[in-house]
Amino acid sequence: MPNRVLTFWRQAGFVAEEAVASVTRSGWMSGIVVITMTVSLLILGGIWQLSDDLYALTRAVGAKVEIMAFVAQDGDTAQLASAIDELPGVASTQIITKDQAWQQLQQEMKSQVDFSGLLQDNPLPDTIRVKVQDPADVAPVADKIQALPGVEGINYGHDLLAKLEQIMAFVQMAGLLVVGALMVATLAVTGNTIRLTVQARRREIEIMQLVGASAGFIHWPFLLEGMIFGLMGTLLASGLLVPWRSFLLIRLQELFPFVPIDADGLAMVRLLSYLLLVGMGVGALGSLFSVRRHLVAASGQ
Amino acid sequence: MPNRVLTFWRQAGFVAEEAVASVTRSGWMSGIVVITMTVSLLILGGIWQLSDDLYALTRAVGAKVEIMAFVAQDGDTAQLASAIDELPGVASTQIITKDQAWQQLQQEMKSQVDFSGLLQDNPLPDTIRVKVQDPADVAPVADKIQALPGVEGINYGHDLLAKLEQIMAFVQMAGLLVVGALMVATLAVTGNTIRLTVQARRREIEIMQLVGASAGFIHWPFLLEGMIFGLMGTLLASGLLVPWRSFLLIRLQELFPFVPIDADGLAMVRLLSYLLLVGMGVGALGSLFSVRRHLVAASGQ
Amino acid sequence: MIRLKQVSKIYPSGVRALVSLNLEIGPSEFVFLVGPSGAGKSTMLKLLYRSEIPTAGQVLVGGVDIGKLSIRQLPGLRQRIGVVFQDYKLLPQRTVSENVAFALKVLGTSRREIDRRTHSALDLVGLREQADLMPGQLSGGQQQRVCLARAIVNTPPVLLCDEPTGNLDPETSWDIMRLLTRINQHGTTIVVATHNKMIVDSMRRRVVTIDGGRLILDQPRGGYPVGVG
Amino acid sequence: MIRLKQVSKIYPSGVRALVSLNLEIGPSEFVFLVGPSGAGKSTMLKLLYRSEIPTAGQVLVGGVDIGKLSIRQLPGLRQRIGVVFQDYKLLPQRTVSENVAFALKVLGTSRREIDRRTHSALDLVGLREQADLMPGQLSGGQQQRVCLARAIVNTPPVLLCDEPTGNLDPETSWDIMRLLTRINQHGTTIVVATHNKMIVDSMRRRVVTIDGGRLILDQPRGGYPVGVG
Ligand SMILES: Nc1ncnc2c1ncn2[C@@H]1O[C@H](COP(=O)(O)OP(=O)(O)OP(=O)(O)O)[C@@H](O)[C@H]1O
Ligand SMILES: Nc1ncnc2c1ncn2[C@@H]1O[C@H](COP(=O)(O)OP(=O)(O)OP(=O)(O)O)[C@@H](O)[C@H]1O
Ligand SMILES: [Mg+2]
Ligand SMILES: [Mg+2]
Repeated sequence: MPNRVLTFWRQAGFVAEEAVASVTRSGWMSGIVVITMTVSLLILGGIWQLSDDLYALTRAVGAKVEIMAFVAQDGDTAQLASAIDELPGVASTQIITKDQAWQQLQQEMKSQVDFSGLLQDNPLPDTIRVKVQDPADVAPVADKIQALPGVEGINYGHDLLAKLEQIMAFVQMAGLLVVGALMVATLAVTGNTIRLTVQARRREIEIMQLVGASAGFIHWPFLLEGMIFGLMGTLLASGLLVPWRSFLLIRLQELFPFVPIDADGLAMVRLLSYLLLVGMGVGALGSLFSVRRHLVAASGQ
Repeated sequence: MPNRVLTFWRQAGFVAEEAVASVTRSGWMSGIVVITMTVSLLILGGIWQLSDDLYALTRAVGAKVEIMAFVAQDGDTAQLASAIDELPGVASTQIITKDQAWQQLQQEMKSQVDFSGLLQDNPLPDTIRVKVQDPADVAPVADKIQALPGVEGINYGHDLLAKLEQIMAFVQMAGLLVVGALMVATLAVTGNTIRLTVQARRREIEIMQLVGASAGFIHWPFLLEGMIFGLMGTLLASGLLVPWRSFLLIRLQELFPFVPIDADGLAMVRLLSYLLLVGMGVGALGSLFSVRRHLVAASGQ
Repeated sequence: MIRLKQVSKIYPSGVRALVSLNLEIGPSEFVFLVGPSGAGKSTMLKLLYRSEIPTAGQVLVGGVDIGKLSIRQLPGLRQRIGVVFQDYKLLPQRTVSENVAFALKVLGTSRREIDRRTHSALDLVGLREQADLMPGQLSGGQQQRVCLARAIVNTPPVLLCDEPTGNLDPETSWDIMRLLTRINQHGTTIVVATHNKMIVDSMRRRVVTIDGGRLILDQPRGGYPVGVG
Repeated sequence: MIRLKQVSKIYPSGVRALVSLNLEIGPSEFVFLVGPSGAGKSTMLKLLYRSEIPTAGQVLVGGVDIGKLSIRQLPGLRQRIGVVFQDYKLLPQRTVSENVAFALKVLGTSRREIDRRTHSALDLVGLREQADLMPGQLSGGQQQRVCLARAIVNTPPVLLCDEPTGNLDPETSWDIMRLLTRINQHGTTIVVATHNKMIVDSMRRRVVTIDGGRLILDQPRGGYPVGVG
């Protein structure tokens, strides 16, 4: 029946119109909801990002861990190096000859050791410095290198790595926990704020019911309004989050110049879409619940 | 005039009564304000604590930095140690004889250095390990030790220390910034929420004015109510913050067993009093501003 | 059209607002509902548009037991009943014409039709010039008339009025009554709760008197009862 | 007691609610204010308790130009004027007796005195039994009477009533009028805006008629004017 379809579209148009009108009409009230939403999303997004960055940082530190392979007196250093290079997971190798190593040791220990009293015979072996692609691969790669013929011994930051893994697990866990808690907090605070604005308009809901508006018809403008709040809150929060992140990245890079921190644009986009989802979801749900409350209250049940 | 005094006290009693009645009467609305306040204070307190802890942690790591003083061949190690001990800022000294040092070095470098090819003559000097009381003192103390006769050279984590100082400055700055921003956010969110509840009671304000209540008389119940909200929010937030902190401390201690982290009860009390101040202040101000708005609006000006 | 069978309403506070009330109102009837303050007049009207549900008995409107309607069916009932409230119940943040148009928009009426009907309803109650004002900018009597315009804009088969002339001067009151008579002649069932002795006495319509929640008088062409209450 | 000198009130919307109005009401007078809907009656009362300020002219109550009062002085004025509102303005979350007691608490009256006076005010308006109910649990007429009780509990020298009988049945309306007469006999100046022709006609008091914001009739012992508006 084309008439029914027409009626539906007219109602839909009315709903959209109502939602927009309501946002503008209750000016300062809408302002308060949007500010609350912005603040909540800002905190949520900020912490989310920070925990992401901390995780990336610890990972980057982990990637700095190298394996030192000591070549036996009779081993062929160059051949061994290319063999290691072909192991899966190895990023690069670098040969340090025993002479280089001896000189470096003398340099480093100048004030501690009186080298003049020492035999000039170099006691050090050739060393191959190995970098791996993923810090998680260090231990298995080290085992494989150890097993190669011609390798006398290996050394790598075993303790540091274990510690880093612990810290990474902690950062991830704490980050998840805090972000989760903040998500709940955002839901609570903005949902409640929307509740109050709907409460302030319970008379409107009552009258809608009295002139025979259906429940769905009453819900929709509020739902849409909540989503508009969410959208505006996210936009404002993004406008503050993006520059704050650049600032933070620059500072972190200054502090840890040896660790490469990349401004991952995609991660930012992902974060912002999550925030949008949270914001609009919270707005819609907050409205929905409080409208429902009043609907039941005003139906004479 | 005793009559005036009596009237004043009766009015004060009425105000207090009103405030309490209003909190209980508008049940779920009060609930929403208290929840919002709790959440905001929780986030504020949590971040505050975290930045405090991070600062303490970096400081504790800094305190681990030691100065190694190498004694000249002809120096009197014991005498030098007691001289260093008396320097201001020095926490403790420990003598490591050249024999101990040599044995330790052989142990540590077993896989890297072929000691059999080395002369058995010990090339190392006696060493005095110095701990300072305050990590900030490391550099000046090191300079003083260097100047002592009989000290051949010194060594301390110079680079690490500089880096740590940078990190500490960053943590402090970022902490202050984030806590400051959160303070503003807390003010905005809870102040706004209170605004909405006052808005919902503008009819009450209007009627108070119509029956001839003075501005002060109208303000006070709302102010008190705001402060009650602040108090309740702080109590609830504290109830969650204290256990969360213990949990965090335990985890951190597990991660950094070598760093002593003390559960500073006093710092906790101080933090909670700050929160109480913020909570009650925000509550009172939030009420004040929104009541004032309505007062002016309803005075026929 | 309207039928109450042994209807009682006891509010949660314990007040017995209606007691075993029986009443039948045929289609196109015009009925005055009178009685002292607190007699139960507003309560009876509230039962008819299901703003309250009866504690006992049945309320039938157009053959439907409205105590049994689900929330989903409620809008259908409300669209068929226009109500003028004692306390106006206008939306304070919308203009007069928006308030009136509201009931039509809810039904998905076309914009042209909405405009046309809203205009003629405002014309009828004499508020054509106030169309773009806010309710807060109107006098009490004007607000009452806006409420009436909203109730009839939808041409519902039943019209309930709670003290439609309570805040109106005699002239305007008569205008409204003439208007209601006209609407009634087009087939709308009308129930008017009122205290306006002058009007009830002169109109000579059916008068139902309740007191203490009980029906105590039902005159087919009556006047305002004397000495009741 | 009350004096309006060349008072005009133009609302921001541009409506000229009052135009160069002059009026003097002596102490202990009883005045009916009549006129068609939208004539400016409520506006005039609002000027007297300074809910609105005049656009031009002076409003004097007890010799004070109340247009010049600061916000600090406003409570003093309001305490000397009792007002009954057309739309009740009761606090929905307080019981009837709390609503009435409110005006006394604000003044720091002792609890015993509050209780005594609240009781007798509720007795006067016939709502002794409803003392502990909420306004939402009352009928329209009962709420109107609560509002009256609140206005007089404080025995103010001036009492302004906007349609005090608009929602009341004739019996109760007469009770209220008798009550107002009694209060007036104790020296209170009373101004009643009303549409109740029956009451105005029988009381034979001073009747001030306004229309379109202008004073058009001031009869010392008048009746409800015919053909005005
Ligand atoms: N929501 C409610 N809760 C409890 N009691 C109520 C409620 N509404 C009305 N009452 C009581 O029910 C009785 C009848 O009220 P109702 O409003 O039906 O009277 P009415 O005839 O309309 O009176 P009026 O002419 O004064 O408007 C009154 O005693 C009133 O106090
Ligand atoms: N706040 C306001 N803003 C704008 N216009 C207003 C306002 N209040 C009243 N008016 C207008 O002023 C005029 C006089 O209104 P007022 O309320 O004084 O009338 P009234 O004599 O009390 O009428 P009624 O008998 O219907 O209560 C009306 O035209 C009304 O629309
Ligand atoms: Mg009624
Ligand atoms: Mg009026």
